[in-house]
Amino acid sequence: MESKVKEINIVGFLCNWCSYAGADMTGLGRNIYPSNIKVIRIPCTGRMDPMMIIEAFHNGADGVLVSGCHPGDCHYTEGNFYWRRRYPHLKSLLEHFGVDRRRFHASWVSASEGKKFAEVVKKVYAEVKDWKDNG
Amino acid sequence: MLKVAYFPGCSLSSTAKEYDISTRLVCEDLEIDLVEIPDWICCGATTAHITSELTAAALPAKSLVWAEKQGLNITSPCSACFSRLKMAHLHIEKDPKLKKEVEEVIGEKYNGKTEVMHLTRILIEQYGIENIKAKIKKELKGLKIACYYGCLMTRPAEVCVNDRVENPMLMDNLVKALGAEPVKWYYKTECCGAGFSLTKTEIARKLSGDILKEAKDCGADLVMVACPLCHSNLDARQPEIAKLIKTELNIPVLYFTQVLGLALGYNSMDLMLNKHFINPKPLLKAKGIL
Amino acid sequence: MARIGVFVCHCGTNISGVVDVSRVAKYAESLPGVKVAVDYKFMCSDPGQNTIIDAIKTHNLDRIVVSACSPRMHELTFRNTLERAGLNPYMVEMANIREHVSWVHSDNKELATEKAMKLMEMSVSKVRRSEVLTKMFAPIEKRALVIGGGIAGIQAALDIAAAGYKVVLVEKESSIGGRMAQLDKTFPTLDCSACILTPKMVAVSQDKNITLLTYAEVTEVSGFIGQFEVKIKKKAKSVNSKCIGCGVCVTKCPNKKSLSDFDGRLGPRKAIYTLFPQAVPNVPVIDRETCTFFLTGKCKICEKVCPTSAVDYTQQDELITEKFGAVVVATGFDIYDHSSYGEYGYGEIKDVISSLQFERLISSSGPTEGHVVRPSDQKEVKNVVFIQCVGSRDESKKRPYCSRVCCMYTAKQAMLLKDHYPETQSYVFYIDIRAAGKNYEEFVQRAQNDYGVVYLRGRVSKIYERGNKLLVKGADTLSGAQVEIEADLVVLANGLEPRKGAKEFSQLFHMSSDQYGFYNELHPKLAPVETAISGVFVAGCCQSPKDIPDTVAMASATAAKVCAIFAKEKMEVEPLIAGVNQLTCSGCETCYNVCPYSAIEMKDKEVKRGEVRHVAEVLESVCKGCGVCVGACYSKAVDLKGFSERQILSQVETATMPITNS
Amino acid sequence: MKYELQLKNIAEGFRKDVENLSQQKISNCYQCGKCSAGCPVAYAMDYPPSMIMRMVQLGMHDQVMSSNTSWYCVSCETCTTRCPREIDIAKVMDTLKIMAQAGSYKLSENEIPIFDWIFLKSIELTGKIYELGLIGAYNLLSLHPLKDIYPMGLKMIIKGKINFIPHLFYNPSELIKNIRMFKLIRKKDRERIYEKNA
Ligand SMILES: Cc1cc2nc3c(=O)[nH]c(=O)nc-3n(C[C@H](O)[C@H](O)[C@H](O)COP(=O)(O)OP(=O)(O)OC[C@H]3O[C@@H](n4cnc5c(N)ncnc54)[C@H](O)[C@@H]3O)c2cc1C
Ligand SMILES: Cc1cc2nc3c(=O)[nH]c(=O)nc-3n(C[C@H](O)[C@H](O)[C@H](O)COP(=O)(O)OP(=O)(O)OC[C@H]3O[C@@H](n4cnc5c(N)ncnc54)[C@H](O)[C@@H]3O)c2cc1C
Ligand code: SF4
Ligand code: SF4
Ligand code: SF4
Ligand code: SF4
Ligand code: SF4
Ligand code: SF4
Ligand code: SF4
Ligand code: SF4
Repeated sequence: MESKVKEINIVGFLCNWCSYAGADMTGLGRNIYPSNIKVIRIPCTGRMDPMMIIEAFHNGADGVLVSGCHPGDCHYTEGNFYWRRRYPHLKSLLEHFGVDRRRFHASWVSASEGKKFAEVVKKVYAEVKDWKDNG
Repeated sequence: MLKVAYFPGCSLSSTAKEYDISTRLVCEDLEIDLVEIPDWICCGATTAHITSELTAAALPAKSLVWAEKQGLNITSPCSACFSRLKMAHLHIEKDPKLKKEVEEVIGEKYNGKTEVMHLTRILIEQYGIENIKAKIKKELKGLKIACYYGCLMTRPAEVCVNDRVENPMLMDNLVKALGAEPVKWYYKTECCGAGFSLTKTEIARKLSGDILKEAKDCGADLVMVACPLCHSNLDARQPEIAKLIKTELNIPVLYFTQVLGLALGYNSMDLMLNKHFINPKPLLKAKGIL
Repeated sequence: MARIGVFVCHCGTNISGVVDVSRVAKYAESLPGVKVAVDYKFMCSDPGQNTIIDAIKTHNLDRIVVSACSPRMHELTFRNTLERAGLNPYMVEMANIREHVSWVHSDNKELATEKAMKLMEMSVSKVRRSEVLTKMFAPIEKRALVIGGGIAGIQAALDIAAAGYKVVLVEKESSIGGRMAQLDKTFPTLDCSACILTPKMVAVSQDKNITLLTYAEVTEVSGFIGQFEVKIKKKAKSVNSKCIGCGVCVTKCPNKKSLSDFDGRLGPRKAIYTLFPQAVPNVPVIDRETCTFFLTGKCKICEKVCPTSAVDYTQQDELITEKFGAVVVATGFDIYDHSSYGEYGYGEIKDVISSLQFERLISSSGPTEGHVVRPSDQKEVKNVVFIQCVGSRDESKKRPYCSRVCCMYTAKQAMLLKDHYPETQSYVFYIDIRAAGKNYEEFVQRAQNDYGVVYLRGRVSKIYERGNKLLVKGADTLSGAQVEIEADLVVLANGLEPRKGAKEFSQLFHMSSDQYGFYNELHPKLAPVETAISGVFVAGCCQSPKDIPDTVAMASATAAKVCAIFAKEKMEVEPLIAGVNQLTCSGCETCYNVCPYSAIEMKDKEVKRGEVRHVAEVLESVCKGCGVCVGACYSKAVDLKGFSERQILSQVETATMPITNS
Repeated sequence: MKYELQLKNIAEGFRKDVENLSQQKISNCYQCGKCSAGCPVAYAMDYPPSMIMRMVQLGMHDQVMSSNTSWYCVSCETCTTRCPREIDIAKVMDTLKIMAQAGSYKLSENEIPIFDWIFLKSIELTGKIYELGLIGAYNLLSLHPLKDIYPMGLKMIIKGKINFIPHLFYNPSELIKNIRMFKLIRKKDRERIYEKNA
């Protein structure tokens, strides 16, 4: 089991202003979560180029999480609206290409929601694991 | 020629026969073709909608469907029937589930193509004030009329098409066109207690009393109505009300079709003015109209 | 080939207590391009930073990775370190192995260490693709434009001028003063509005740094922070600068057909007029739409009586273009037009008046010289009903918001009425009392306790005109009673809404506004006077309903922001911005349309010799580096410095690779 | 104080039931009292309309259902037309009456339901309203045998305003159709209330 747990590889794209800061907050609060996630800092979820996600799966990532400010709270006023609009399309596109829906996630985590970030990672991990274990 | 499906309603075939007669008379005169809906059933009046939403929608729906099949709009002179037909139409349009149920119980489809219009709108708006003016035989000079709209033909705002819900002017404009003077008053749309005439009579008396008093205070010679329920409260109950509030009222209450009929030159018998509890003839004679 | 140094921090035991830092450093050494890797107790301390500087010198490093805490904590620190070592400050990346590793994976040291190694490796691959970025500077035109001459605009202009900068104040009416000039007295102190406003208006006219353009409007705006180019239309006043403000022309003008908007249309206004007696500038204007001469060619009385021959019928509108470094928008508010309330008479009952009309009635400079009389018959009043929340907190009128000042001004008006006419009785219908300000609750209490104003908790259902009285039918929900009041006058507490045309105005600047037309601030809490457009600030009621103290505070805040821009010689701009590769740009305008800051311009440009194409170009001083354009561009022609495609993809690639030797 | 607020009421589903059946968002009511201010019958009601809205919000079904308010509502729609929160209060009153008659909650007024029952029976059997039968039956059942017969009713008869013979369907097959329709409606209504209560 241990080796399998270790194998699970999740790439997280976190926006600098909310979710990355939220993840910092998780640390500050010492909330434990699975270490399988590797975080890449981006300025805003509006920066997300679908290529980056496709590339991640292509390179063998088991799961991808994109997390940003709550809609309406974007540091750049509306960047995350673009992401919110793109996400469902991208999700169904990926599904179409055979990427299981349990592998691709989006969430809204603010800079103060440290606990929530830990919960989100746990949930994503559980879903990816479910996919990996049960297909 | 204007042709429209006619829903007289229960009251017009009994307590308000004069409204029915004067309506048919006036429409004939103006060459408006009223096609009575065969075997129409009661709209459910003040009762169905407080008993079951489905009944309230299904009863009028039968008539709506008939009119739709004929490709006609539908009208009723009775404000209560108008309101029920209109509300049923609106509710069915808004609520797909209700629509399905209604179609099931009446066994027919309803596409919502019919427009429900109160008779005042058919005559005053569709037929047109100017066209009416052209037909006037006798100007109603010197008559001060309080136009009473009541609740059901104006409220809620959705049913009050092309008029102001808080200060409707449709009938006032008609009165002006007929040469009479519409009095400026603010009880036009106050409730007369309509549905409570039989069950909570004391409420109907109070509300109708307030309206009659206000009309009198504002200098009206007569009150003009477009609803049999309003009429029975303001006219038939007027003697009791006068006794109750210890005020001399004696203010005739006429249907708008009767007032229009007078201007078109019809006499008291034609318009069945004798049916009213408060006899309008002395007033009309004094003003030289009869 | 890159020469990279990796520095792994212990953070006391914060990191080293969980992560095997020496293993991380050892792994780093094995990575291509890494010339040196060390671990150290406190990287951010002075000796820690010196370690980096020394390593750069001895190993001739050109880029650095610090494996430590969050970049949000110390990225700037280490950028400065690089600068001190003579390197480009943007050649450092941080791997966050504290907040994202040691503090959250203390349950499994082995896995934590492996993750730390991975994060460090990702940073190494990113920094390998970092480019030298230069700090950017933009020039600043040190002149401010203030639009709107209400108390907000006046205050902003005075504060900026006091700092020694030039200001142009543009007001569309013939005088500054705004709504405050229409008020009689002001809560919560009840000082006379004119008494506190007039000195400020005069100060504006006398300030050498302020150019006052009244009867003028902004018609076009281009450019960006530091370099706005603005077209201003000065409407023809028909009175020139020779005017000494004697007022003879106004007295003698026979044409008083129009109603004075300033007086709430309760009194007449001449064709030549000053807005109010204390107007600044005190120069009348001719309303060409009503002036007899302009309509019929006859009259010219004002010209004849003017002692200085200041009347000039031939004046033309004038369009000027000026440059500004920053803009303050202070266009204020209108009150809600209550003619949509049928139950209150569709605005047609004469003795149902608006709150501003009441201010004019009770003002000694108003149309009745301060006598509160019924507009219908000029009779004095006894019973007065005030109705709050008219056009506010009303979803059915699409005005669900609270207008914030009307509870207060209603209490004020009821008190003033009692002061003037002790025999009057006021009734206030309210839903809630919102008096959240210094001395505000006390003020409303005073109205109730000392002035005997009767407060009834409920909305009025209908106003009936009965004889010469108004029958007001309301409720008091606290007692459950219906209330009927025979009133002589009803005063509505009209809500506040943006000026008519606010939406169109906002488009001049590409400012965003909310669904009601109030201008949006950049951040509701932490950037309340900034807008999404750098260099454009908002003050006063154009942003949301507020009272005078808040308006003035906000105006001064905008002034501080403007001065902060002007205080610099040049503007330093973060170079982490977008850039377009115009050779691959297809000119689709997607980026232009999505950029939240209007930082992209479409240009016809010679991209290759002899090939002119429609391409995008990033305005470097405007771009905030959000990257929305990058995500949107189908041609992959835009990229974001510091978060480039190559950098992020290399991180992705590294993240998904297994650790090579551990 | 007339009653004490039971905390368990707030948690129960009364508000939800009323909201579902009436399709009105009662939690939106902010107690401005405009409905009560304009209601022509409020003076006779146990609680004015706004207070009923509040009591529904708090789930006080016993007080709401045993009050006369909804039964005194004449459906004049004044409240609905003016409510600043766009609640159709008249429809809520209808709903309360429907719920009361469906028996899901305790019933208070007896007069109006009797009237309604006769009224609808009349429509079912004749397609129209048979006034004399209606007045007579109503007076008998509601135990006011002579109410309204004298003087107004008598005069009505003299004036020929009240029919002695009930209206009849011209076409007998319509009568059968009509009775069938009413049966179906009753079945559906039972389903509706059951569904909403479930
Ligand atoms: C009845 C009433 C009573 C009040 N009483 C009080 C009180 O007692 N105490 C208190 O603290 N507050 C009171 N207030 C609130 C107070 O009026 C406002 O807080 C204050 O006036 C807001 O000032 P402002 O400069 O933002 O807007 P405004 O006063 O509206 O000024 C805006 C100015 O911009 C000009 N303008 C608009 N558009 C343009 C354009 N496109 N180009 C050029 N110029 C333009 C306008 O002509 C105007 O001069 C009251 C409000 C009302 C309605
Ligand atoms: C429970 C609660 C919840 C709130 N929630 C919100 C909310 O959701 N949204 C919102 O907008 N607002 C909220 N507020 C209000 C918000 O907290 C205040 O508006 C804001 O914190 C005020 O900031 P301040 O800088 O004025 O004062 P403070 O935060 O009190 O800062 C004053 C500082 O000065 C220091 N200090 C004091 N005296 C001296 C001295 N003599 N010498 C040196 N230093 C000194 C203090 O140590 C302190 O650090 C909330 C307030 C409370 C109480
Ligand atoms: S650089 Fe960061 S991790 Fe290292 S000692 Fe300083 S605060 Fe701690
Ligand atoms: S225009 Fe002439 S008359 Fe008028 S105020 Fe100026 S100086 Fe006086
Ligand atoms: S010319 Fe115009 S402004 Fe001058 S006095 Fe005549 S009407 Fe008045
Ligand atoms: S400030 Fe008072 S009167 Fe104005 S909208 Fe808010 S609650 Fe209503
Ligand atoms: S989106 Fe890309 S291709 Fe289109 S204009 Fe912008 S940079 Fe050019
Ligand atoms: S990075 Fe953001 S601000 Fe800059 S040009 Fe692109 S979209 Fe506009
Ligand atoms: S009018 Fe509407 S919001 Fe006001 S108390 Fe009545 S139901 Fe509630
Ligand atoms: S509909 Fe009913 S509750 Fe509403 S105002 Fe009329 S009588 Fe009152």
